[in-house]
Amino acid sequence: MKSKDNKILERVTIRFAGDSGDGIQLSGQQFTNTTALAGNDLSTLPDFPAEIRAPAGTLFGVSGFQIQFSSEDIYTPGDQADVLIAFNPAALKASIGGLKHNGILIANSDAFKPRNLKLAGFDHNPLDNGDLKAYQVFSVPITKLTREALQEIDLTSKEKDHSKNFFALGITYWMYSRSLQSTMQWIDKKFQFNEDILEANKLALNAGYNYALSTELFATAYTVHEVKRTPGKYRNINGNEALALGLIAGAYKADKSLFLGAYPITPASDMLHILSRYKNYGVKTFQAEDEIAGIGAALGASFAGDIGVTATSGPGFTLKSEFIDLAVITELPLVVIDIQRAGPSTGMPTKTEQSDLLQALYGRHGEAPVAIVAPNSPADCFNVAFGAIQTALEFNVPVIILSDGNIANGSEPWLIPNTNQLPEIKVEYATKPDEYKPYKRNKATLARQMAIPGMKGFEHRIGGLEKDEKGNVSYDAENHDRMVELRAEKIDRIRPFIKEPELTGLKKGELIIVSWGSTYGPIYTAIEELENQNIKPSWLHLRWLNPMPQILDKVIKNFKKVLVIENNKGQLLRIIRSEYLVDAKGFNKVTGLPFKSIEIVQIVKTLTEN
Amino acid sequence: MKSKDNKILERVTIRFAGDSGDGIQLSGQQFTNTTALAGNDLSTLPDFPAEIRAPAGTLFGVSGFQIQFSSEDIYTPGDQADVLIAFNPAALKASIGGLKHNGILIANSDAFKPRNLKLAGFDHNPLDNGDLKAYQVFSVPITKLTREALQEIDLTSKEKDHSKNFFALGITYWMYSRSLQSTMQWIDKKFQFNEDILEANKLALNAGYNYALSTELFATAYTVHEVKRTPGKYRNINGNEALALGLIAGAYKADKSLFLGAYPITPASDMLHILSRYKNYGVKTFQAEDEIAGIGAALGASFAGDIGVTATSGPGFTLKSEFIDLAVITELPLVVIDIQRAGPSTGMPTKTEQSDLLQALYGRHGEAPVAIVAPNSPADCFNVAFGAIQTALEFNVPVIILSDGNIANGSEPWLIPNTNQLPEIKVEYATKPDEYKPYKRNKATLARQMAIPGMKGFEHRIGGLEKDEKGNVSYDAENHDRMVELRAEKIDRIRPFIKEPELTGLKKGELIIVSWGSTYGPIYTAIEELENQNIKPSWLHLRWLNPMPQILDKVIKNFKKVLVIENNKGQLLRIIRSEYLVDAKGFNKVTGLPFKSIEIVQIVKTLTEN
Amino acid sequence: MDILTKKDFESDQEPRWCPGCGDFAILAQIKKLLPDLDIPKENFVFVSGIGCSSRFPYYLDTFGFHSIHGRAPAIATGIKLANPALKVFIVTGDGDGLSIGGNHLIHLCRRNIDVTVLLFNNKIYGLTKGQYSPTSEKGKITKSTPYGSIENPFNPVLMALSAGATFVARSIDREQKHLYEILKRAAEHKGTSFVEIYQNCNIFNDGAFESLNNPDNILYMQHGENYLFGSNMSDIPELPTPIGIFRDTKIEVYDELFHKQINNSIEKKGRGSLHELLDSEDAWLVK
Amino acid sequence: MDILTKKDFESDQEPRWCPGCGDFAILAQIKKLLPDLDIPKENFVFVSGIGCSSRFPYYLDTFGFHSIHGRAPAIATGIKLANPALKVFIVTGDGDGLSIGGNHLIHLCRRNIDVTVLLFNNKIYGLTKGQYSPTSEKGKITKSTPYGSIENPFNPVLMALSAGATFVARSIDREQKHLYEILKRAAEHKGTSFVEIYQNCNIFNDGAFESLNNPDNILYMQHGENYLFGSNMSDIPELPTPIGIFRDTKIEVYDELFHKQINNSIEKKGRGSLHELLDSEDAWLVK
Ligand SMILES: Cc1ncc(C[n+]2csc(CCOP(=O)(O)OP(=O)(O)O)c2C)c(N)n1
Ligand SMILES: Cc1ncc(C[n+]2csc(CCOP(=O)(O)OP(=O)(O)O)c2C)c(N)n1
Ligand code: SF4
Ligand code: SF4
Ligand SMILES: [Mg+2]
Ligand SMILES: [Mg+2]
Repeated sequence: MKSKDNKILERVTIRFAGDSGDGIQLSGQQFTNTTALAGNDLSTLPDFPAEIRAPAGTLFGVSGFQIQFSSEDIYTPGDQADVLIAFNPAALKASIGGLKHNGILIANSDAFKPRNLKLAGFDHNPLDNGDLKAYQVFSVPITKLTREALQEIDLTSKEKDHSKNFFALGITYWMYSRSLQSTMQWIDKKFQFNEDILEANKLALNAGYNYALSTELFATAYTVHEVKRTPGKYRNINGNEALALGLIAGAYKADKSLFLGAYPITPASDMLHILSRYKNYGVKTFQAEDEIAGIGAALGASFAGDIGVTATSGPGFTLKSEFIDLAVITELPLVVIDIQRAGPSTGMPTKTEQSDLLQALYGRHGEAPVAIVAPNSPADCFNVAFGAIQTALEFNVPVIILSDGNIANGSEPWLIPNTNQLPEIKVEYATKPDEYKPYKRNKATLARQMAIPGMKGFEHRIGGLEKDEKGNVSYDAENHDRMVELRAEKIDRIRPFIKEPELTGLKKGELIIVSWGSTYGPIYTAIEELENQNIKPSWLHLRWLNPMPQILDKVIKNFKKVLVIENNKGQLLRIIRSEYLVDAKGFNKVTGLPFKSIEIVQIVKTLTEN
Repeated sequence: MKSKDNKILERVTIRFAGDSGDGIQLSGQQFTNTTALAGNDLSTLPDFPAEIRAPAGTLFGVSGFQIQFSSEDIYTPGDQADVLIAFNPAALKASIGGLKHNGILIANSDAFKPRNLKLAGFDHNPLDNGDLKAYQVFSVPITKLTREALQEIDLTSKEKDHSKNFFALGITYWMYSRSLQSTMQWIDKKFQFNEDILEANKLALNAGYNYALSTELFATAYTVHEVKRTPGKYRNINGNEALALGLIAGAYKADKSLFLGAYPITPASDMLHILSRYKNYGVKTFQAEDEIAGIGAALGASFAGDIGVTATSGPGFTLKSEFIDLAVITELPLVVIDIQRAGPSTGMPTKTEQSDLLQALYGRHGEAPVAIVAPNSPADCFNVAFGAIQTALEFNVPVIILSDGNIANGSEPWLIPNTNQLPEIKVEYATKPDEYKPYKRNKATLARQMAIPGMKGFEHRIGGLEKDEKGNVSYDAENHDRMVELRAEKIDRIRPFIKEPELTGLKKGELIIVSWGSTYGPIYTAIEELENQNIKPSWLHLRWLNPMPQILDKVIKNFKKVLVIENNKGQLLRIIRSEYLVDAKGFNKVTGLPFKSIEIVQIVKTLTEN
Repeated sequence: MDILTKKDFESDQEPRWCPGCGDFAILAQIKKLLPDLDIPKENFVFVSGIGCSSRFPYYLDTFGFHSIHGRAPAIATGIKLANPALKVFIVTGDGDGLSIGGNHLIHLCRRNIDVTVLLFNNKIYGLTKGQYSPTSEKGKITKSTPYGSIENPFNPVLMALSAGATFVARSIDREQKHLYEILKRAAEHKGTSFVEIYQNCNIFNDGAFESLNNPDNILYMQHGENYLFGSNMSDIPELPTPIGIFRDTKIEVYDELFHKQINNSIEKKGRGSLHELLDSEDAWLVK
Repeated sequence: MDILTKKDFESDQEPRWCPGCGDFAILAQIKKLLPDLDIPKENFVFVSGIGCSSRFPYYLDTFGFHSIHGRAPAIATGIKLANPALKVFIVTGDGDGLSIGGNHLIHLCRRNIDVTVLLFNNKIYGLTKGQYSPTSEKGKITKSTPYGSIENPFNPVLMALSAGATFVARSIDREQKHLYEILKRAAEHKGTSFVEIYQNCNIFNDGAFESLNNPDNILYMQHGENYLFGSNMSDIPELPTPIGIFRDTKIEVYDELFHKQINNSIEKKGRGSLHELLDSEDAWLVK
């Protein structure tokens, strides 16, 4: 490397943006892996276009990938980008609003042709006139340079153009003083059966790197130092992967087979894809004819001794309600995963939202309480899934996991847990056939006595009609009232078994923020920023939404103001107001996008100023 | 009639109870009609057994019918019966708890045979020993007497036994100084094609009457005078009938065809049965393959210019959620009727409950507000259904009607409205093809501009993906947030158009009761009783649950205590607490049975005493 | 294994069907059949939906799941995939299995999951007190069709055949011997076995199968033969109604293939350990 | 009536399918067909579910309803019963129509409601990026079946025939003339007409119908003839795939019977008035 300036930075956000066909997600993934290996903390957010393949060059077709990396702990993929790599005019148009003032724009100038400009709605070339004065613009003829670098390779021009994302990646690797090694290895493996493409991609990566190095395009390269971390082995993981691993680990520790019954739906389909690859872990996956059959099969599997799981998103979650009701009354263990997306109805399937909370709580006929838990980041999904399995099996209840599109596709480094430190999950079965009563309960947990088909002498019937303790159908008035109460109390009994959330800040004061799920990152970051400005709101981020943690009850009345921050129109807000009778206010946004931490900084400042 | 004592009573409650095969519902219906013609106010509650035909003589098979009638206005079928007619031991066992101290028990002594006694769980004959001391017991060999009365008729004994309900009815007609005429006419018509049975039933009715008259079994006959009423034409009507008529009348006034898409389910099936008979009113009924197809067809019909309605109960309501979501985002008029029953899951299908309120409010993914309205009595269903059609069509929203088993099957006299006084319902269509934008809104109601297939020049597409004003698919962040807000505001805009509920009692005070739906009758009665005791809580009974009435906001904070009475575990309660931040308490019961007014009297007294 | 008798399969619940209902006759044959199948009692599971017929599991002392309307095939699939050693029966009605549950049923047949389906066809909705069903004849007057139904009925046997069930048969509630034989063959079949049982609902559709009291109106198919029918088989009113076995073939069974994939994978890669599960090629060490 | 051209049916939305997708070819034929049907433009309604194929209505300037997954037949039924003058098309996929929506589809066919169903069969879930569908071949490796699918596919034509559709046909996206002819016959049919269209998904299942590039592998059935097939028709891999019309019969149409009952009732009883509606024989007068 030429000895140019090399500046140390604490944190950087880069955004790759281009057509769905431009290999954006792949570039992002490679940059992420390399960054992880370099020891930075990081957080990513892929941003898929609405449609599978919108017409090339249109705004609908823009695919994005944003990563923030840092030598400090970070919790979001960044509010605004320091660097934007735009592969075409539409990508520029869609993403420029997210680039910092004076940020670096690297544009593939070859793609700024009249047709593309028109498709993106430009009436002139923004690279050519003063439109982009606010940024440091680097027009790079990436297509041309890539083709030149691949002159010797026996591929068509069109095929060669597929390597241009590696050229761009090479530039970024130089900028941030990255090693090419990990991506080179990945290319070696991925394309082992196609030598030409393998070579092409490697050449392009090198060419991009050398181009940046030799042209002195950029005055400086940057270094982001390693973050200080708990020692251990780390891997980068996204939310759906972490959920899958948590489920498998939970089933493993319970000595149960994991059974997934599911029907594909964005952004939950990956749960099915991932789990179907773990057959040698005894994981069973069943792609059902619809969401109803998916959860039905999962419930049947639970009845027969597996731990049944189903995974879906909004519309599919709605369809599963009748079966969740059945799981409530039959008191069978079941895990229902809802990866929330923007609704109502089909809504905006690739966009994130937190608007299924009230549905999870109340979306069933009759009084049908269930346990509900929500992860706060991609890596957190592991623990949440593990805990859901544990709770479902120890209490014989359905547990709903509320993740969302933001968490599902976002990724971050994860400290791989020590497998010995994961708790064993104790599943109790009835032991005395003569005394067996299906609805006799454990005194502590109120879990009913389980016996599964194949257990001699324990033959019994369960079902959706109200039952008495012996498991017989009962229309008795008092019995029904009692069973309704027992089912509710069982959820309350979970409370002592779960970890209370930690309160950030003081137990008393002007303002407390209450939140849940994927807003964790932006709020965490905002609170750091506010602290710099000497504003110190307290903050409670909930993991379990049902039962609610005890601490809320204790602290919430100690604050003058309660602010509930959610990507919906005030759902947890309603619960908080109703439970604690505090005049909580909501900070809400349903734009299909996560909060920016700056938005939270601002609202808190407004609220604390007067 | 012999000139015996004839005592005047203000109100009487009679309960008929027997095997499903004993013709209990028929006797009850006849007693009701005769009572209505006699000019009493009345309220009835049929109480069906759990199963279609449980084994004869068992407790599961007991069918009941209770009627209260009075010379004053009444609002419930009575807490406790003055008279119980028990056709067999199981009926006695199941119903005796509901007979007043010193009440009259008329038992068919012929049915108190060892086998029946055992089936009912008696180890001795309760008519023979002192068990029933607390009551005035009349053992009547009804079977034997009926057979004797029918000696001349050419029927088998088994067939003759089918007439014994008419014998019993005859006894009650004598007791309450009733005319036999209306039932005689009914028999003439009903059995016109079966002379023997016709004769048998008439003979039995007469025989019962004469038996009571001549045996001097009862010391007194009673008279309940006519109630003073608004002049007009009255008919007796149950909740499902009144809903059906309200829907037809609404469609009529909107100049629309009524389209019902439904799938049978207890206790909503009658909606389909009733409406399918009104074909000459242009009513369309479609029995779908399931609840989803039922609502889907209704929504399709609304899109094409009919007014679509679907009717169901708990499990079916849950299944319709995804389509209600679609109706919310496409902003089409639709009426969804949920006749609530005891849940969760299949629960106790023939029993009543009010536990689907939160599901109606929140049981959908995404932010998907709908209008919700609940009738408070059988006759009230007419206005509620009419109003639901009106609201659905004037705002282009789905409206949910929450009735319940209690209202659906209960009946009361109804003042037939003057058809001219029913309002016209104005349905607006777009008029200018060139300017047509499907999501352009009416300034007052925010209703979107409608155009239906067949309207030339208005071709357009709607669907479940988020749309912009022009009706094109939009993933725009701000557009989504705005559309979510508009859909919510549209529901708020309904508020000025609906009648505010009337406050009973003072605007300020110690205690206010808040309630909705079928608890109206028992609470009304309790308040009357409390007034006698000089206790005067205020009371607000809600008709619209979404939007909530303005008056609540104004008065609810003026009371020290707020009591929310519901047949669930506190659903409206949560809303009240969350909306108004008052420490409301719930009085709740989920036993499958309506409240008794005495229960309400007691809780109010407890709350007001200290 | 214990020697089982009919009595072993009697539950302590008295059947709650109307006196005279055809369901009793079917229950009697099943109670007779189960001990003859050489299967441990605890390995039987009866799954049902909702309807008069779906109350069936309560009256047998086996494991049972009385589920929700139309969804028994989904539950049964999960049960069978969780534990392939179980002998799983689905009991369903013409409404439960062909109206709301039609899709689950045809997908079950298509997959050839090893369960036995008993469809009690009384051509009516019994439990909800008498609406027409997808097997009711056109013109039928019921509570929901006061002017007569205008729908063409499904032929359940044809649907099961088209969907791919590998054993398909039909019998009649009161033909006790025939019913027993068919049920036995169905229960012993590997793969989805489907039996349509004509069942009299003497309350809401009495006499629906009266014409079959006349043996001339029945065509008894010989067991073991595979009859070939056109797509209109048995819908032709002039011809006798075929009773017996329509198909009896053996192809790969879903649940076996399902577990074979798992076992193959374990054989090839070794049973996964928790440690391997969590580790990753791309992991890095922080010291 | 105005004379319509292809252009009249072009909406202002650019189709958002992958370049090369078979859906374009089908859209082209439909745009060509509509003006040829002699139906006023405002009387066309296209209803769809969810899937790549189900985006179809957005690209036609007719009334359209892009609904929810699998439920288009229910909506279409309501539309047709509300206004029988409308010409209703359902556009669905192999997942939308045969997986989640299978039940609605067979009940539509059974009732013989007068709508035209176009099932775009690409043997894959396109929109959710490549899982196997109920028409995917056994052994298929997809995102959700990394070890190969273990399910037997449905034959959509056979299902439609068994369910009772009165017009059943099959064509191929790129066989433009054949497709046009079939679509025309289907659209002109009274009653449920069902057309399976083999459609190439060049992204997730490219070449699924490649073998049909060789004309030897296709059996063109002559229009108008009614071929009789056994229940395994076209599933026999050695035989050529039949293309064309499998059934074309006329029986009473549901929506006509539906309105006939209403009209008969009005004729017989007179159109009901509001006054009669609310009144009752059992009413009494209070003065
Ligand atoms: C989701 C749902 N929809 C509707 C019902 C009401 N329901 C119960 S059984 C039944 C039909 C029963 O018919 P069938 O399956 O033929 O059984 P049968 O009673 O005739 O044996 C219906 C519609 C229900 N319980 N759940
Ligand atoms: C209730 C529901 N479940 C699942 C989905 C996700 N989903 C959308 S389209 C689709 C399948 C599409 O396959 P197909 O019908 O064959 O259409 P194609 O995309 O292949 O044209 C699925 C599973 C959804 N939108 N809604
Ligand atoms: S209603 Fe019919 S099917 Fe149901 S139990 Fe009675 S006779 Fe049997
Ligand atoms: S994914 Fe397949 S079916 Fe969907 S648009 Fe692309 S090519 Fe067509
Ligand atoms: Mg039936
Ligand atoms: Mg497809």
